[in-house]
Amino acid sequence: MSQRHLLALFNDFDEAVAAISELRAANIKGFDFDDLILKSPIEHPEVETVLGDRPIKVQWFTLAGACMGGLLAFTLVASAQANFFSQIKAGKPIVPLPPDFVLTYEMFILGGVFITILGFLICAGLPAKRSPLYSAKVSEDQIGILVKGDEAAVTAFKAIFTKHKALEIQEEAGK
Amino acid sequence: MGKDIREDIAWAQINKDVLKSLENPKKLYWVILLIAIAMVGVAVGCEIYQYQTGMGVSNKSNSHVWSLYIATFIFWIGMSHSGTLLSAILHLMHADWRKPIYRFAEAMTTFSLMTAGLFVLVHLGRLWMVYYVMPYPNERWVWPNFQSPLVWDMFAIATYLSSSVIFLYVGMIPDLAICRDNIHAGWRKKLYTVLSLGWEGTDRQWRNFRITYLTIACFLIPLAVSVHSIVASDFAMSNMPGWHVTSFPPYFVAGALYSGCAAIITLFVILRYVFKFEEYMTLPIMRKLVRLTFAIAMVWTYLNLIEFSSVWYGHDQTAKDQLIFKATGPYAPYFWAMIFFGSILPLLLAFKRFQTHLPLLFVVSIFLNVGMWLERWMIIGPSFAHGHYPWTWDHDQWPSLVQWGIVFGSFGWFTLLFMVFCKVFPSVSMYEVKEMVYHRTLALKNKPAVKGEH
Amino acid sequence: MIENSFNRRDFLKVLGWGGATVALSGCGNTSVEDGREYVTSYVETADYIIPSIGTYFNSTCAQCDAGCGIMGRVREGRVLKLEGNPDSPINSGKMCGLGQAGVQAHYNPDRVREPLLRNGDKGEAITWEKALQLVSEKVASANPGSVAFLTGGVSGHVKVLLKNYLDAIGSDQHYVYEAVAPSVVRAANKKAYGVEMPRLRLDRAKVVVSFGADFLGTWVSPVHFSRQYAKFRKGVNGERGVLVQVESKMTITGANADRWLAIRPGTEGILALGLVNALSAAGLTVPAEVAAAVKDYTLDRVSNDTGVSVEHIGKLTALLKDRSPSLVIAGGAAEGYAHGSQNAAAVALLNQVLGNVGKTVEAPASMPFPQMAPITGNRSSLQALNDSIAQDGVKVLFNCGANPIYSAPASMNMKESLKKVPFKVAFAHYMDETAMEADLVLPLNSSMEGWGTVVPEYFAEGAQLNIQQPLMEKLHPGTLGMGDVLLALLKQRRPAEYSGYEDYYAYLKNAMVAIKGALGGENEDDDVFWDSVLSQGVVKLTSSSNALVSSASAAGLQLPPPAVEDGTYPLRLIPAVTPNMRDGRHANEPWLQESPDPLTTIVWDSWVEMHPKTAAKLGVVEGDIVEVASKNGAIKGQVYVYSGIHPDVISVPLGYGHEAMGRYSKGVGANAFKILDPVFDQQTGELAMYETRVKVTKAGKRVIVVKDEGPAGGNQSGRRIALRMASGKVNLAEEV
Amino acid sequence: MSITNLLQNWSDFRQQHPSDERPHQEYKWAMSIDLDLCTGCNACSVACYAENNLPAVGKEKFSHGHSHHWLRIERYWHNEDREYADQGAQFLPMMCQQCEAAPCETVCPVGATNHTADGLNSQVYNRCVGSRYCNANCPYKARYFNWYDYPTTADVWPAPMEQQLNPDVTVRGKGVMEKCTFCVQRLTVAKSNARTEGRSVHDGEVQTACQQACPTGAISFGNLIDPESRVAKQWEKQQVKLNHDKQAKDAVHDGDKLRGYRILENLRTYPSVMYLEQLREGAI
Amino acid sequence: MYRFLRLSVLLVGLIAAVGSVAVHAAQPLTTADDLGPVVDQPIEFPHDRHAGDAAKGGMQINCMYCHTYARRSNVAGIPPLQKCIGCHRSIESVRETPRIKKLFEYWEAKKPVPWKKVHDLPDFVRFNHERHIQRFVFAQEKPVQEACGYCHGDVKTMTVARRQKPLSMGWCVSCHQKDHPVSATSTKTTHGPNDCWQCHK
Repeated sequence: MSQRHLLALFNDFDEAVAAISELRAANIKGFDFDDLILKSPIEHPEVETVLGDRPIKVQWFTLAGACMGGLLAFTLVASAQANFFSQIKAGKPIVPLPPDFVLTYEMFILGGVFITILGFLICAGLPAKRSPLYSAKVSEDQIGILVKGDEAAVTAFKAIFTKHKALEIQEEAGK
Repeated sequence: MGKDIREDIAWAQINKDVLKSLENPKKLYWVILLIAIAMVGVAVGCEIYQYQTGMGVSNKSNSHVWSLYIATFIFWIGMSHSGTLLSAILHLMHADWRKPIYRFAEAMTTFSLMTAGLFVLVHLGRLWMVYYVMPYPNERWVWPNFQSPLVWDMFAIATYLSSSVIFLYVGMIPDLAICRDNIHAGWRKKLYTVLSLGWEGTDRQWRNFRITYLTIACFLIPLAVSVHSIVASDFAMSNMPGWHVTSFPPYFVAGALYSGCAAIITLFVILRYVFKFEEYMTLPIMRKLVRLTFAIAMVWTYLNLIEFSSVWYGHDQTAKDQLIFKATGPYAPYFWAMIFFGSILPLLLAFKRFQTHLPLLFVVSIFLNVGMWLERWMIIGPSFAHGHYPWTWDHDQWPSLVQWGIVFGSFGWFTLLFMVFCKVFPSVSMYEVKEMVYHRTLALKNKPAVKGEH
Repeated sequence: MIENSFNRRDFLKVLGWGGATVALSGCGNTSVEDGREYVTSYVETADYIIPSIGTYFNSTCAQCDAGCGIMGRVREGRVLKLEGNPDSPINSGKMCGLGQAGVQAHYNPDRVREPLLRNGDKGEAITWEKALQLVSEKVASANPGSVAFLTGGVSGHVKVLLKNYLDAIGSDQHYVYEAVAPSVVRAANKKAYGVEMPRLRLDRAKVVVSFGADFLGTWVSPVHFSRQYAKFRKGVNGERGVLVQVESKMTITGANADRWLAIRPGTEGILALGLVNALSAAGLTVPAEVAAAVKDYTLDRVSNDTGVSVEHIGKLTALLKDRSPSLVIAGGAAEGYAHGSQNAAAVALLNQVLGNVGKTVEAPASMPFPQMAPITGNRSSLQALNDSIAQDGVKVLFNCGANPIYSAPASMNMKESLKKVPFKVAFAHYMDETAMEADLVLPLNSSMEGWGTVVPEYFAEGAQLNIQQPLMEKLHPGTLGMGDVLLALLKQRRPAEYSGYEDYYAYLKNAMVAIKGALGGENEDDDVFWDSVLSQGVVKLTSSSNALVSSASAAGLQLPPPAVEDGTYPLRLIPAVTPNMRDGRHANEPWLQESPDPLTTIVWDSWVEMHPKTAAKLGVVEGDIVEVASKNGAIKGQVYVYSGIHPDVISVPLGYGHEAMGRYSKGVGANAFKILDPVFDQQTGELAMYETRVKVTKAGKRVIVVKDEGPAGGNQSGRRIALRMASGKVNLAEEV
Repeated sequence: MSITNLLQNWSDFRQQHPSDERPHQEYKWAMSIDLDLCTGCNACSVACYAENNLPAVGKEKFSHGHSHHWLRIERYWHNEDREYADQGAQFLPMMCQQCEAAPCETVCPVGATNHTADGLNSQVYNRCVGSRYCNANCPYKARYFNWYDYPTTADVWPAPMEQQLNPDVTVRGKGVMEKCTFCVQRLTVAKSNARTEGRSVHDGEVQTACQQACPTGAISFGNLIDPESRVAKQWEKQQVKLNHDKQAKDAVHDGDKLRGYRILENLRTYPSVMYLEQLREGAI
Repeated sequence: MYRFLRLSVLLVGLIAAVGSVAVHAAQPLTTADDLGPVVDQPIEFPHDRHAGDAAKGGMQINCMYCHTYARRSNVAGIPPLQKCIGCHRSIESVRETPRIKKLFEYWEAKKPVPWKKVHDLPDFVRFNHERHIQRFVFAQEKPVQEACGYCHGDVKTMTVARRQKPLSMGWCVSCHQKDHPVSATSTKTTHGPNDCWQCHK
């Protein structure tokens, strides 16, 4: 059964939220609430209350990256210092801890930052192809709600969107 | 007192205003760009000459092995710190006034780091062997010396540069999407399309974006502090009198923030004028910035005094001799100029009427940076001239034109990068200004009665 | 050590020297570079020549007349470095910087490489055959008596050949000139002790008082005296020797003295006699005649005349009386005056009074082969040449090892004088000022390429004969040894006697083998003897020595009162002989130019040294360019101010200011020889070097003096770097 | 470089130096210089030029502080405002002090300078990138930088002068730091010869160029480990301990009978060169 | 939806793979017959003829018979022309071959043969043949050709020698790192020196 996308644009954020709550409550057949995507020009953390629990996992990447970076740095640096050419320098030990900790620290951060970014790209699904329906307005000042549902659900969507003063409703062409 | 950003400004207007700065440049832009290129040309010429002839043409000596290159290196590293400060710390503290100005501050961070990095290369006697410093498995089976503060520097700066580029870029993704949506042809379109990674402002993207941005900001603050304290360790770890001082790392960090803030003021004035950003880079923001600068100036002055007095009061006669030499010897004019520009001149910033006087601030901020540059030179020059070993003192060693040429050119290089950035990327964060406006509107809605000055 | 089967002279025939791979790019980013360089490849070789291992050959240093034994390190056919020959009694394996720089004389890029014949202003390269032919013609066409040789100090077999050549042509005109030589002291010593230069035993003395003899730096045999100085300082039973230096301008010896006494110039003799008087008053037995002669030299008068404080004279008297034996030496600063002979005689008298003769002043060994003994040079000989030229007595002049146009005072007008000689031949190493004027320039081998024997001017122990042998193949095929040239010339004159010798080497070997009995090889096979001589480098000769005159006599001692100040020329000029430059003949060796002067640390330039008081009076500071003008000329130089000089005196180093010679010396500094006043020692007729009166005026802008010391000067700013303590606190006998 | 190596030899890698527990094994090259014998004649310095391929840089470059004398003679005055320098000067030969804990070593980014097993401070020219940090950190300023490419500079080694260059010592190109090596090329040869004969180097078997030239024998050089060597005896006699930064004798008030000291010892560099104080007679 | 997870994993994997290849490539232990360039020598000297196995027509001359300096000097050296002639004077059978004729031409002109270095280390490296020969040939009693061959390759099969080993620093170290017995009979082992100045001058 083919699915269709529908994008509604709102001027007012509150209306958009209301639309979402209604979509959720309406329990439309052929529409999975998780397929609803909110698009906004700025971040709206408030919307989470209506969108439900969508977990963030970036911080685990950060933790892993930082630990790995630090650990790897220390091991690599220390074992590089302890190679065959290990030479005494200025009476300091071959594997001197303060310098190694400095490097560990730096690499801890670098690992953290890099893997965080990796995590961000993975979790946010970036880089991504553009979704089937997108309006440049969304990056300007309007709120967009993108839903995906069976042909049958389209009318229900439209009704809800119109009710909440959607400025525009775009439909996927063809198919 | 100028007006602050209007809460009722149309978001579309924000887009329009900022995107205008990306439009075809005017004549003045080209003039500046050409001047910058010419400056870089001078520096490249000097460097080629130095590379082929030998480091001797920069007129350093065996007792005076470092000079302006390292001083300017620290200067640029220092300059880079305020971008991070403004952006990361104020972001964590939810100080929303940072929003219109942090983007160019971060760009400044990145570009001054890129400038600083060049000085490391310019400074090397055997530039063509620079890869020896990199830790990579090689056919010689040897590694760099991880004990050396220079290697820490390399790690720290590489980390800082990559992290701040990432920070700058991540923070720019939503704006790049705006650019992508509004520019419809040419290489820019492709560029923005690629760089915006298909950003659509979905809730999932925003959610992860928020946490990522916050995390990197958290990382950047200790990183920035560590970078400049490691640069300070280049000196503090050594046994040179006048360098071997415990207060060097914080002193360097304070100095870095100070020169960075001063540079932000300078660029603020320039951008506000050139791109007509009066609407966003407002005077109240400037006032906050100036107050911040003043505070840091005083911290710096304090640390400077601490350094001097600990040398003076301590029992290391060698360091004391050197301090006296700095203040009375051939370097005295520069030393006192540094004190004047660094500690006396910023007192002007304490006066309310000067805090929004842009022409004055422009001039003062440039002088503050001159002072801060002198500070770095005063760390290098006189120390080498008057070290541990009296026989090798060397009071007559002044940098040659080659050195000045390269230092001069570095400003051109920075300007060049910055100018190009301003035309290619939005130098005011559109989505965050929108956020700022949105939150203020919300606040107004909720508590209409309170309407303070800021 | 040398194999007979192997031709000694070919030992260095290596595949070019390029085969030895001169590494000029040692620090490139190079890895393995196959097939680009050549392997060191020999045709034949001796067992002891191993690639990459240095072989040492003994020879003799030719940088000055002291005759130190050297070992040249030879590797892959190149001589790399000179080291002292431990078997040479003169230097016992040690060397000075001047000697070390010998390799730079050898490898110098400015050496003359082929015979040059004057053609207008230019030299035209000709072959040796043609050159010798020309010489032969010129000599033949001249009146036999009008052929003259002007040389520096010569000794050994070259001297013999030279003598024979002059005999062969029937001339007696051999002039030996050295610009800086202790000729007055020699003459005075001859009078006082009966020998020109007694053997000085610093190592036995407990006190050494030197009247301006820079024996650690430049005087007679500095390396030998430095060896002795070390023993003197360590002392017998740990009693450290005390050195007192009396002079108007500090020398390096003065810089090492326990007490450096700045004396009014020219009053050295007065102080010496004053000391005699004081010693006599202190109870030392002094012959009545002497005591009577010196009784006018009271403490106050002497102090007044010399500027040395009564306290120091007293202390010095006590020291000399208490610590015996002592040694008093008269050197350049004492002899350089019109009454220089008197000064030197007064100093000798002091030695005799102190009873040092026979203890620390010993009779020198005599040379058993007087025909090889060195002829020492002086300036009056040059004067004689000048006179001879003026009387048209010189038609052909050979010049070797002397550079009078550079080093004779302007008043002698040597350049013009030499122009009168129709044919001048210069044996030259460099195109120096005198060679530039020559009609024919014959390039000589360096001392590292040629054969020779050298008799040192000052014997450290017994008499000795030094061997000079090649340390490498000739660098330039167009050069020849002095011995070879003389031999060739002699072959023209006395073919019967000399045509049997293929070259100077053959002559030398033959001559040495002929006297092997006297050289301690009477029982040896000729070749064995010869090889052992070559491998030792030094042949010790059995010799006798005569007793010295030890009785003191003040007869004929006439010391003038201190000189009166000249209003127009208020200052005295001391032309300083520095350890690096000496008389300037090695000015083209860059190591010596780059080696800082020990006292001022100045490099690559000359300077005008003065006391802070003088500087204040003249209103100048360090780096000011001043003009130093005497009646005979003026030079310019940078001022250096320090307190190692008497305020009545300024000093300019000798050896700089060459107008020719080469890239490292030409135009560096100013030539102080030029402005010396023609004042002569009354007894010997030698130039009184320290008698020049000058005035100093500011001339030009201030420059930064290029020197090694930093702005702190000799100040340590309270840091514990160079420490000093009183000698009484240390027991040297306990030290290792 | 493996983690097992790291773990197994951890205590070795954590060893501080110099320490009593782990002295040098076979050789510890050291020097002592008697300042009472040094006459400042510069023979050592010129010998060093000859041995170690040092360029004579010329006046212009010398004036810019680009001199290359690995061994320089310093001349100090002790005449505090007296009219004459009437106690003479004090000469001090200063070269790399081959510190046991050399400040230059830690700071080199590429590890071009290290402490060798023989107690020398090595400088590997080809590893050097020319950051000059080592000299910045050297309290004695005994390191010299190749500010120009001397091998190709006019009049530094014009033909045939380059033939004098010692093939045992690298000719340094531009941008490289260099310093006194204690004539390591000679030490290597001596050690190799001794090794072939199955012994260790005798005292006096190897001399540095400066020691060899010094006319007064002010410089002695040898193996500090060998108790029979002159240097070891001198150090012992003067009660100067290699691994102390404050000598016990300095605390004793009447300890001034000993004149051995090391320069700037308080910086904890543990130099390998001991100087003996200059003496001056009080009776005159 | 999480397809970019794959991309990232791929990226990480790629970096790791490249890295490990790099590390592996950095093990400079490769040897190859044609590692060094062909060096044109004035006389095409047949090492195989002189040192090769008897079975293959060689004369099995000890390397150090000609390269006599190896045991007592830094360099192995080239024999003086004298030495070549010493033997070849009495070997009439090959006297008229072009190479020997050339050899005698040099001898008669008293000119050394300009042999080129085949194993030429950079000028800042000090390699001591004596130490290696003393250790491996005299102390450990290894066959000469094996000991020399470790660095010089299988010279006895070549005519003009050609470099077969990398002679890079890491290559040197790969052997220095190993524990070698101090003598043929001893069980005590030591590794090569790791001191910079041992090899860098």
